[in-house]
Amino acid sequence: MILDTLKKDFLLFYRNKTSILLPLLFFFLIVSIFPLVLGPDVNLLMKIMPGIIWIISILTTLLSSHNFFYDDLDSGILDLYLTSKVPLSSMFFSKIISCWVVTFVPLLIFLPIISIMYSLDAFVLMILLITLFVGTPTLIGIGLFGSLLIISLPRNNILLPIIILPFYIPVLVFAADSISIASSMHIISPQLYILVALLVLALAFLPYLMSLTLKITINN
Amino acid sequence: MILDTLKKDFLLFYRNKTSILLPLLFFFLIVSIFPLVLGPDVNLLMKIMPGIIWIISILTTLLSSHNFFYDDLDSGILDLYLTSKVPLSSMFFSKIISCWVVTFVPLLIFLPIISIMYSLDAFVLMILLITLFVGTPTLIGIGLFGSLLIISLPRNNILLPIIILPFYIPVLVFAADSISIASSMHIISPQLYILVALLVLALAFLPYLMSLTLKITINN
Amino acid sequence: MNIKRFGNLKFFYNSFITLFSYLPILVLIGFIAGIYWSLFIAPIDYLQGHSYRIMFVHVPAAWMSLQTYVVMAVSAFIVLVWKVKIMEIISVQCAPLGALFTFIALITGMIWGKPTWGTYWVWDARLTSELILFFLYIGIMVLYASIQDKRQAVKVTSILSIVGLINIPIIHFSVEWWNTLHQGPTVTKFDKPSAHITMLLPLFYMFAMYQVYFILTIVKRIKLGIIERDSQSNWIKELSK
Amino acid sequence: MYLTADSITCYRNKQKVLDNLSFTLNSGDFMLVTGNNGSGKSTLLRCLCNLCPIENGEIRFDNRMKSDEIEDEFKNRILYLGHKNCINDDLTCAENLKFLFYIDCYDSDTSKDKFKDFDSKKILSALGLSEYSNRKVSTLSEGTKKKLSLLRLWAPRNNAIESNNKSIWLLDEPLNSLDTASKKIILKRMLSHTEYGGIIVCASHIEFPDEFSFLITKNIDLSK
Amino acid sequence: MYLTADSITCYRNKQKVLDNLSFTLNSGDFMLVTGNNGSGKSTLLRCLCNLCPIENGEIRFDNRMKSDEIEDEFKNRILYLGHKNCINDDLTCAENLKFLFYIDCYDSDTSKDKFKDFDSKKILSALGLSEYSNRKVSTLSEGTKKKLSLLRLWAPRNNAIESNNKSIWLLDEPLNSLDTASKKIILKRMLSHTEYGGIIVCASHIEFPDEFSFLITKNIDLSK
Ligand code: HEM
Ligand SMILES: Nc1ncnc2c1ncn2[C@@H]1O[C@H](COP(=O)(O)OP(=O)(O)OP(=O)(O)O)[C@@H](O)[C@H]1O
Ligand SMILES: Nc1ncnc2c1ncn2[C@@H]1O[C@H](COP(=O)(O)OP(=O)(O)OP(=O)(O)O)[C@@H](O)[C@H]1O
Ligand SMILES: [Mg+2]
Ligand SMILES: [Mg+2]
Repeated sequence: MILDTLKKDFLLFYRNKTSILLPLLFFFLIVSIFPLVLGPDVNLLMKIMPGIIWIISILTTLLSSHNFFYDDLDSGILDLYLTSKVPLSSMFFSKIISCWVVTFVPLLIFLPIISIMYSLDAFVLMILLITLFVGTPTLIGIGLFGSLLIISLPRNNILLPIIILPFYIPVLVFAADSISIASSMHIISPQLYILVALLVLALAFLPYLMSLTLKITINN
Repeated sequence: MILDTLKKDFLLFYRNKTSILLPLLFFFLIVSIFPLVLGPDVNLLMKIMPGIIWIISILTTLLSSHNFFYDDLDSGILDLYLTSKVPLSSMFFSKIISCWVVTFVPLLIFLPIISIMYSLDAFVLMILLITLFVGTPTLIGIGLFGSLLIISLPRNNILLPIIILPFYIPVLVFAADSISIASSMHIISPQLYILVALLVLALAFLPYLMSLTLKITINN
Repeated sequence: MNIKRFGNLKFFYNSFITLFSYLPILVLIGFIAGIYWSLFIAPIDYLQGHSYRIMFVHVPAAWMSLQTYVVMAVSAFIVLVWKVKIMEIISVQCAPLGALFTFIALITGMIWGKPTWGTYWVWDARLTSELILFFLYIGIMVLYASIQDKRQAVKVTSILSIVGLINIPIIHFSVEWWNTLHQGPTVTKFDKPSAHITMLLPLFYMFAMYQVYFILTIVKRIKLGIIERDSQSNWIKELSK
Repeated sequence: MYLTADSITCYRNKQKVLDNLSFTLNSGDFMLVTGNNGSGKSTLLRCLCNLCPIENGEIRFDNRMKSDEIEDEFKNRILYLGHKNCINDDLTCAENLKFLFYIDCYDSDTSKDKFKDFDSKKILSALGLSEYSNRKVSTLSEGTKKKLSLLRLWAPRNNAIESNNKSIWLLDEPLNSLDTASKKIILKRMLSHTEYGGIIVCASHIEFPDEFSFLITKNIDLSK
Repeated sequence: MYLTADSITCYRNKQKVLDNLSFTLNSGDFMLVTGNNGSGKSTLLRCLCNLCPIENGEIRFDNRMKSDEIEDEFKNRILYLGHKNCINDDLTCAENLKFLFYIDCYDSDTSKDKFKDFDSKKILSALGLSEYSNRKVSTLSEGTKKKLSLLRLWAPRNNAIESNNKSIWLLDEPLNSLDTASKKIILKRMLSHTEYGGIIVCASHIEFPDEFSFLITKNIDLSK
């Protein structure tokens, strides 16, 4: 089941080959905007860079998840899911995965290259990568969950962020913590494990919650 | 003409009263995320706050403009505009205005309150407000222009930012400059006038370019 | 107007293409000569030693990166206003070339930056804005690539590139506006160039070579463009048989 | 007043859809466009209101060739109702109607007065939608939405009956998902429009009830 | 096998739409649901495949009341085609078909094999869409899209003809914007479905051609 849905989603994303590089470009652009605004002071940039990268990840998540289900709703595919026997939870699980892969995997691969421009310390970079790798799926999960919650409301681009940003805080805090600890005393902090725990929780329960939400919101 | 379209757009935005406060909330949330990520160091925050606020404004613009015309396209209203005698330029002009008012005016009003939390210097705050007031309409204009450029393409949330972010740079650069100059030597810098010039240019030509784009993209 | 369009295409094809067909070899030779000149003949810089020699690659590339954009925007304007077919092809083909030049400028600049500034990259205005220019080119290319109907794609990208013209002066004057790490106008101050003539000559020679390369590739692309666009018009058919 | 299509040819993604098609419509004419799915009915309508570029051939209006000068006049004359029914799901019926009428009746000089004098209640009641006046469109049934969009035929300046603007109607399957009663009303409306000298080009898969079949004065079949 | 609706009542935003409605459908029955716009046809269909909650009354299936235990069996039995035609504009016809069939034929255990054995070419040709196989849906005509969505009636496990799953069809205005030829094909398909003992509940505003009118065994009119 999961694999099949994945296949279809990827098909959609990669219909035009360029779209694989888009998240990267986007990331690059935003990253290069910060120095323009905050001034070229390298130490400052180096200091706040990991944080910035995390903020950008959140932004990316918001952008790619906030109208994720609208097409499926308008074309009646959500109804289709409800009337068919496909296990909704695993369907949503695969949606989370596909959305994550498409949005973040290219980024995680190329991040080391970008970080050269900010002369990041290798260890910090590693920790940053780990936190991103563990944290971003949670972000995507929450994002999609939120976009499903508000799907029956009048379209409003700002509503979703407001609903889900509070849920991003924990992930952010722990990620930021483990990074700052890493950069200060070069150790892998317990916060990292909490991030992993959050991830497990998200992937375990969010799909089920989403299937519930779907049943509730569509039945009217 | 302009006024009437404005009326309809506002009607749409304010159909659910809450939406007036949403951009504000959104702004508050993001602003309060930064300290979490960058650490509570007040001086640092004070230093980068104006820049951050500008970044957030860009973020907000992206969110609120990136699927601005999709509904009109799907419901055939864009066709309607093309076949009717309404002057397209002024129509788009009013769209830019309405989108800006809804997104940024509440923010500009409440910004002073927020800035207390970051103990911003009064003069800097004033300059910041001015730059925002002059700069954000340009951002919105470019955003809507971009979202019209890609309207005939398969929906893709990251494409728009990639195309239009480079055009945000001038605005950003000059805004950031005039702020930093203001904070360093407490004078109103010439960059501010350049911002004004950009605004005039945008409001003068973008609506026309948009009408051109519409004709090109829909005629197929 | 249909007739006129393919008419001037045909004229263009017959005259220019044949004229340009033998140039590539010359250009190659020219570049080699230029490299030799700048590496071995040109005098050593008393400040930067040999590392400055990368200037002969960097500066022209940087100039071209800006010039190409201007060319693209202008031809785009002509496309929208006078609907000249040839210009469509030019405005489309400028983007990848410009991206290439920008890329060269970036890379060589970074290499040059290591000895002079001690780091590959600093976030000063010019460097950043050049980076942005790179993204600008990419964005235009992406947009063109992702629109299926190419006739429409040309027009749309034209509009975009015209709007983008606003960035060019910013990149150019960034060094004057913000006194940055990056070199100010050393060459382009024609009243009293602050670089020695023996360095300027090879520089301008390389610049000329870049120009020739630019024109040449454009023309080649136009040739291909004409063939694939008007492939159904009968004079091409005659040509092909 | 008459509309001429002179051997128009139209391509859609590289396929020839309309192959030099010619016809002339005089005032009072009702042309029914038939043909199986994908034969080019909607394309024809879109060409006529130049939403779709024609490769060659031309569309004349009182024998003046379409050109930028008289484009505005074209827009004055032509009312296009496509497959999509230009209504916004988040607005109420009355609001949608107000917006639609505003756009249709817009005229650089006289817009105001022309636009003021209509009461949405009366118009809505024309298709029995008055009860829905303040309902959000998203909560309407399929056919009700269609009806709402069809109310544009009642806009003050959209018909030969009250004014001589928009006297050329291009209707793309107007009867879809309407119940029998509403179908009748729409057909009546068309009838009186043509009686007042309007022109109608209508694409439809639904054959008209016999009492209205006399409406059809011309019929072109696009099926290949 | 039979389906019973026992005095079901359904509210939609506080209005009573279905007022205790009762009927029984045995295998082979074809129930035509008529009624003017907004009378509750679509609502009825959505209630039957519980996309829409019923206030009181109950829907029984072989006299077993609907409950969570046998919900999966319900889903096994019922095929719902609503107003919206579940296709994605950015995919090609073949891809959409593959997806639709995958969903329809999904079965926790036997999905794979069941799903493997169909060739999209053959299915597409059933409604003459084979030429469109690799066209993006966004470039199709209105009716062609509708046809594509109707191809679900040909899915291997969606009909009484090849299997006894999905033997209850709920069709909401299936004939809309189809040309005459396609209408016939669809009606034929329905006919054979009922002949093999399937049940069809069909809401429609288009009266069937006479040679098919015998199809209709039951008819309920919801108009008030
Ligand atoms: C990645 C790093 C660099 C980038 C992106 C870059 C970009 C540029 C650009 C865009 C120009 C053209 C300016 C114009 O014509 O308006 C330029 C010119 C120039 N660059 Fe760089 N540059 C970089 C590094 C360097 C370095 C390290 C040096 C030497 C210290 C250098 C020396 C020059 C000189 C001498 C010019 C000619 C100035 C003039 O007369 O216009 N650049 N560079
Ligand atoms: N999503 C919805 N939310 C609230 N009310 C709705 C919704 N959809 C329909 N209704 C209301 O339910 C009633 C019946 O709607 P329904 O769609 O069943 O009518 P219908 O018979 O299908 O009409 P049509 O022939 O136009 O399809 C209508 O009064 C409508 O206003
Ligand atoms: N947006 C589009 N882009 C490209 N091709 C299109 C587009 N819309 C339609 N076509 C093609 O043009 C042809 C005619 O389409 P058109 O919509 O005019 O048919 P139609 O007669 O309206 O069919 P229907 O009765 O289903 O509405 C079809 O082959 C279709 O594939
Ligand atoms: Mg059609
Ligand atoms: Mg219905």
